[in-house]
Amino acid sequence: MREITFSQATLEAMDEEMTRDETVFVMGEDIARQGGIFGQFKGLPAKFGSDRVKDTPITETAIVGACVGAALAGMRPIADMHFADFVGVCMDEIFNQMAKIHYMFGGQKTVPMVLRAPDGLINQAAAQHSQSLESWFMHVPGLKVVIPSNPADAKGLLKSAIRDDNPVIYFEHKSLFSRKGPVPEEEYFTPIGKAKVVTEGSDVTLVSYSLCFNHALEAAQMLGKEGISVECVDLRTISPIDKDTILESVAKTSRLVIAHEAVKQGGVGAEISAIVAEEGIDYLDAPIVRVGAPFTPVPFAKPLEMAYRVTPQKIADAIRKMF
Amino acid sequence: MREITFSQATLEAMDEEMTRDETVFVMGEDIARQGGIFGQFKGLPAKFGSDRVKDTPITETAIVGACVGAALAGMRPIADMHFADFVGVCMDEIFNQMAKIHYMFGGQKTVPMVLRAPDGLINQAAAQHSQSLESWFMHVPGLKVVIPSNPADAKGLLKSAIRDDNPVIYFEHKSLFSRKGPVPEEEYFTPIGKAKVVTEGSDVTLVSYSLCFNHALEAAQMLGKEGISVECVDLRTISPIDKDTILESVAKTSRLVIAHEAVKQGGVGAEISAIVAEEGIDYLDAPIVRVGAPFTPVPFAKPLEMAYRVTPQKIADAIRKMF
Amino acid sequence: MCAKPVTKKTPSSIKKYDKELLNHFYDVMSKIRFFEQNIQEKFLAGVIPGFVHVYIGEEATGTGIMSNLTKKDYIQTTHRGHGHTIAKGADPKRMMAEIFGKKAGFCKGKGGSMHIADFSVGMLGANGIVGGGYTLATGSALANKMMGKKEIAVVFFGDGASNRGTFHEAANMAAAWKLPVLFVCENNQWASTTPYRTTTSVEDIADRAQGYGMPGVIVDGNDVFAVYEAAKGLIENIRKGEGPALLECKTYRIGGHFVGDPEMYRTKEEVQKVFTENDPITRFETRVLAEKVMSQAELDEIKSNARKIIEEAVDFAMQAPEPDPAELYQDLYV
Amino acid sequence: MCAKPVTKKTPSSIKKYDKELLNHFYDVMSKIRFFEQNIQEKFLAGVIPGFVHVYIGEEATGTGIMSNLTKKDYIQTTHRGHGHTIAKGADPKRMMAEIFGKKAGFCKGKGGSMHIADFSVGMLGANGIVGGGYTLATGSALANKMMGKKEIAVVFFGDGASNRGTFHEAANMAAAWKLPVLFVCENNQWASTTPYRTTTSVEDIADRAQGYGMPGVIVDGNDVFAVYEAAKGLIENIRKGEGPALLECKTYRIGGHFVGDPEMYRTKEEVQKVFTENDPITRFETRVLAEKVMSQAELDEIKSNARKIIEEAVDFAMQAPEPDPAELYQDLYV
Ligand SMILES: Cc1ncc(C[n+]2csc(CCOP(=O)(O)OP(=O)(O)O)c2C)c(N)n1
Ligand SMILES: Cc1ncc(C[n+]2csc(CCOP(=O)(O)OP(=O)(O)O)c2C)c(N)n1
Ligand SMILES: [Mg+2]
Ligand SMILES: [Mg+2]
Repeated sequence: MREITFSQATLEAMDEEMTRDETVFVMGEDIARQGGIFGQFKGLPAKFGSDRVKDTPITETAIVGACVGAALAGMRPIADMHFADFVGVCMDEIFNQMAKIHYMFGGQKTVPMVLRAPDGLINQAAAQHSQSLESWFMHVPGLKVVIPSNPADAKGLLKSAIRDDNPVIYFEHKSLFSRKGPVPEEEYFTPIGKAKVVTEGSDVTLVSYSLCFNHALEAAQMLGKEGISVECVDLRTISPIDKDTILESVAKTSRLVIAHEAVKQGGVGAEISAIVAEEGIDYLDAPIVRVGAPFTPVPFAKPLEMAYRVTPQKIADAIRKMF
Repeated sequence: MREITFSQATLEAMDEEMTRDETVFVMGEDIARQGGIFGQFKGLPAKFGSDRVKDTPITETAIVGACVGAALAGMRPIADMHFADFVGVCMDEIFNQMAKIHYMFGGQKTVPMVLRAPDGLINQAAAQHSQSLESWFMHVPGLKVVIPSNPADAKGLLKSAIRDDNPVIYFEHKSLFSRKGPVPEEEYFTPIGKAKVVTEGSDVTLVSYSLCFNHALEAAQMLGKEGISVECVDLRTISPIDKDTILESVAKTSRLVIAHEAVKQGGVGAEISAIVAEEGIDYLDAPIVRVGAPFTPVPFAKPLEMAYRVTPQKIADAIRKMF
Repeated sequence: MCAKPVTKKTPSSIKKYDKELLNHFYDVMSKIRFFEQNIQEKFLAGVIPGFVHVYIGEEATGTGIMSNLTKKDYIQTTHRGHGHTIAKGADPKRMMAEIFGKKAGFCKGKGGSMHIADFSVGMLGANGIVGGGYTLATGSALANKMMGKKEIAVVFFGDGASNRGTFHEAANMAAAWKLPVLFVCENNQWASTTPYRTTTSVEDIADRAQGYGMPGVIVDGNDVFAVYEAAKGLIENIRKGEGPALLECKTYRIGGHFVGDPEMYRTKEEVQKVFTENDPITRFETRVLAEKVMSQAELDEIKSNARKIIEEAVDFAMQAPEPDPAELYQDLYV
Repeated sequence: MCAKPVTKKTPSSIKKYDKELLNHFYDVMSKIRFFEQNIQEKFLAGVIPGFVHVYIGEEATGTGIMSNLTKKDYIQTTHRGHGHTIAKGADPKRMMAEIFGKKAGFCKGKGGSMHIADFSVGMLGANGIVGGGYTLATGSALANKMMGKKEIAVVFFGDGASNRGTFHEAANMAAAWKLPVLFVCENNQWASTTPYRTTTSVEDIADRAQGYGMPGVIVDGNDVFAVYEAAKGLIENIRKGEGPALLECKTYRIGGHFVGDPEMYRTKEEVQKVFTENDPITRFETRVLAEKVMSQAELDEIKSNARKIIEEAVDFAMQAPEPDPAELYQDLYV
């Protein structure tokens, strides 16, 4: 299969959906004139015009709020958050408006919009440009939250998100944009709400997502050589969470490790662990282990950031200790 | 011991600390002229003047941001959030500024401020005035998060929060303000970071906090009559979380239930469950059960809100099923 | 740019108004007043729960503005949104049912007073978040512009709400992109317990229009004719594609902030004075009679019809069934 | 209120300036320029990581304003904050060390370029959040007022940042409470890749001052004398307790948005023209020589001294040890 970058994969998704449906448009800061910091909007303005690929003022509140309003009036907007770290600016619009309108108004109108949010660590960008905040949004009823780990899912999930009539937050890791991977030429959709068992294994289930899932695969490879067979599950959707796939895998392996780049306390790993402790505890032969960032803001200096990062080694170490 | 309301208890804490330390002041919407919606600021303006009990514009962003700035300049501000539901408006100020400044600037300056946030269900206030959002903040390094369940802790925790040099979010349940309870006359502090075993029991550990902890006590009482001995742990602080008290209790009872008013998915219960699944799984004789709100916004109509609420009955039912 | 906001005067004569419009003004204002009075009564009797904010004394503003709109135009309203909703043409029965928490309500009882919406008449939602509507209205206007529609979006907000950052972000975006939005400030002098001048840095909120390069107009919000004319002029220009405008309606909140408010922050005399001298409904009656464009009999008939409709709405709401608990789980996702 | 913002002209003569101040202007501007040039070079050589935004071309603004402040006055700066930090008196060695991620940096290497702070000189922080500083500065000013101090707070922000809601909330609060804050807009024409007029609804951002009842002043931000005088007048009034003011400095961002920016959104000619005709340092040199208030020899000496200090700072930073990984866990709580 042809290989394209994560960034190109999202571009294809945008291009296909914007071609198909006139009501799809995208707005955000500095996305048009230069095609986005990660090249993820390159060429779209030329093809669809600056009306459908809009450079906005630096006003995240207005960007998200206006997308909600446009969705109410019949469009299917995509908002670009520039960096996921800025979601705090428009948090009210996200959880009190975008997420609640459909329910609060008794189902009168859905809010078919997508919020693209580039997150995670890149280039020592420090405390305010490196965060992984996805777990907050799994605590917000009314939202769907997806988070691909590779170009194929990036395209398939973005297409599904754009077609979904519910509001979807689409986290995309900044360090993934330039990575290549196989992406089918023909049209396809990655289903929202479905995790994927990427490599089968028998000794331990390793659930992860986003960039960190790639670390998980590396860890699994190392461990494979040491005789530990790791089943790698790519969560792909954080909410609604795919309990069944996780529970089935744990039923098979009897061990569970969850790894993510976000700080461990209060992270997505806690929810996954709690689901299994609630619905699958009898499957377990060992404690459930979570690997996440230490409980500090992201530091700037190299040695500190290296110590902070969740790496394939740290994941592998955590698993080795279980045996 | 004398009994006073939760609201009065917080008033005493404010009064004592404002008397003792000139740099303590409070600002928020509609707190001065009428003493706060829940009477929690009554009399303070008369005693300390409108300079130290400030009615602000309706600008949560500026309220929290200005408190951060005032803290940087040597004051010890208290911000009142009016309703915790509005934290989204100032979320950026909370997690990117207030929480990070001390760390990000290499320890140059702490941010000694308290954010008071009345939360929870009251009077069918519906989707945007009823939320319990505490779990988000346990995922933010640099914050402390406390959440009293009764007047004595309300006073003791608020005094501790005001004296703490770190930023503290103080959640206070709207339905607790008018509740009475014993409060010592002499000065005391409730330590931040310490959970409390309120009633000892041998069959199951029930961890809860805030209003819901009172439901937990009720549930325990019902169950006691049925021969199930419940150990009730009042968490009191959500971050830093008191692992030791929880683990010790579970070591004793071998069963764990967590109950909170917030929606279950991604709630504080997930973290507690995950801690025990990670560090105390061998103590367990049963799955860890979480009782939380269903995954929807808070509905308005009575029958819906009743169905939504976490009640003593629901907690008791969940526990009964374990035996 | 430096353009002092214009103060739009009341028309010197109201003879030019056709009967239908005069009737409509009185009908809508009367319905709002009765609606709100019934709400107050039922709330104080313990029949209505939640937080309820009434629009008594501000009827002329919503009525005057909405009389320039069709059902295809959009509005975003606030926690104090019953008046706007009635003026936009929503069925009082279903509104009342919503406020009572009944299944027949616009939101099936899920929303209540602070979250009424009726998409069928372009009322895209009340909002429990003060200042939550600006950006939504801006977005709806953007959608209309992109789709080549001529309809506009109107967002209502209070003096207190005028200080929220969302105002600034939405006003700037709307003006930079020339979107069809009318920003309507209902300056009722109070933001909950707070006199607006203690927390708002300008006397006239319309002064802020200049900072976005948009027209700012001030009008007596208790004079339905003045409001109607002021809005008409601005809306015509907005429909032509000239971009957003800001209209400040000076009015007064006769009721407490919420029903049940002890109102310890102001005197009864202050309120009574406005009610006696500046009630928008009384002013309308006095003027139409003085200029002989309506008769007392006509007024009485409209009023009693309005009363009847609202009383029927109350009966409907009282008798309507509550939602079934199982509905809790509906309407979350599609 | 309707007061067109005043445009403050450059002083007709600079003979009145004492030598010390002239030297100071040139010293600070030169240090900033050298500092930023070294940063660019080291970043492009791959020695400095992260996102770095330089202040080249805007030196006159920070220098002119900070020359009116003492170390006890507070400033809040932005992602483009090196210039302000140097002008406020912070040690270039420790700044450079921070940007290199070294333990000797002001933040022990935890912050980097976007998060420098030096509380010892009243520099209360750069900010990676555009528009994050307004409310913080307002709060610091509030604290000063409450404590009876005469010191003020100054917040710097860009043309792009001027549209953030935080501007509105802080400006209103500061004005309503008459707090000692100076809002300084550095209008450098660009917000990242976006020409400010495409997203900002007014030509002069100072126009927005009227909406808060505060004075608005426009000045040529590339003329250190004009900036100094404009700020001086406003700051004197602020210190007297007259409340906040807004100063818009018209300048130009000569460098890319960040170091390494491909700058595909503007022409090289546009930038070169400003650099040739309107470089604030060249303008200073030309004028002081023309008015004979400084000699070429004096200029050369100051410049070479500045260069030396910055080169020493680079050496210091290059050689300084990195933080120990264990420090990751320090400075979180006390
Ligand atoms: C973001 C937010 N902050 C605070 C509140 C609480 N609150 C509800 S109404 C109100 C006063 C609003 O005043 P104004 O905007 O003048 O509208 P009015 O009530 O006078 O119609 C306040 C503070 C809220 N609902 N949302
Ligand atoms: C809240 C927020 N939104 C967006 C960004 C990304 N960003 C960083 S700098 C910048 C442009 C700022 O422009 P301006 O305010 O004019 O300052 P300048 O860079 O020109 O000095 C943007 C969009 C950010 N850091 N924070
Ligand atoms: Mg008001
Ligand atoms: Mg700029």
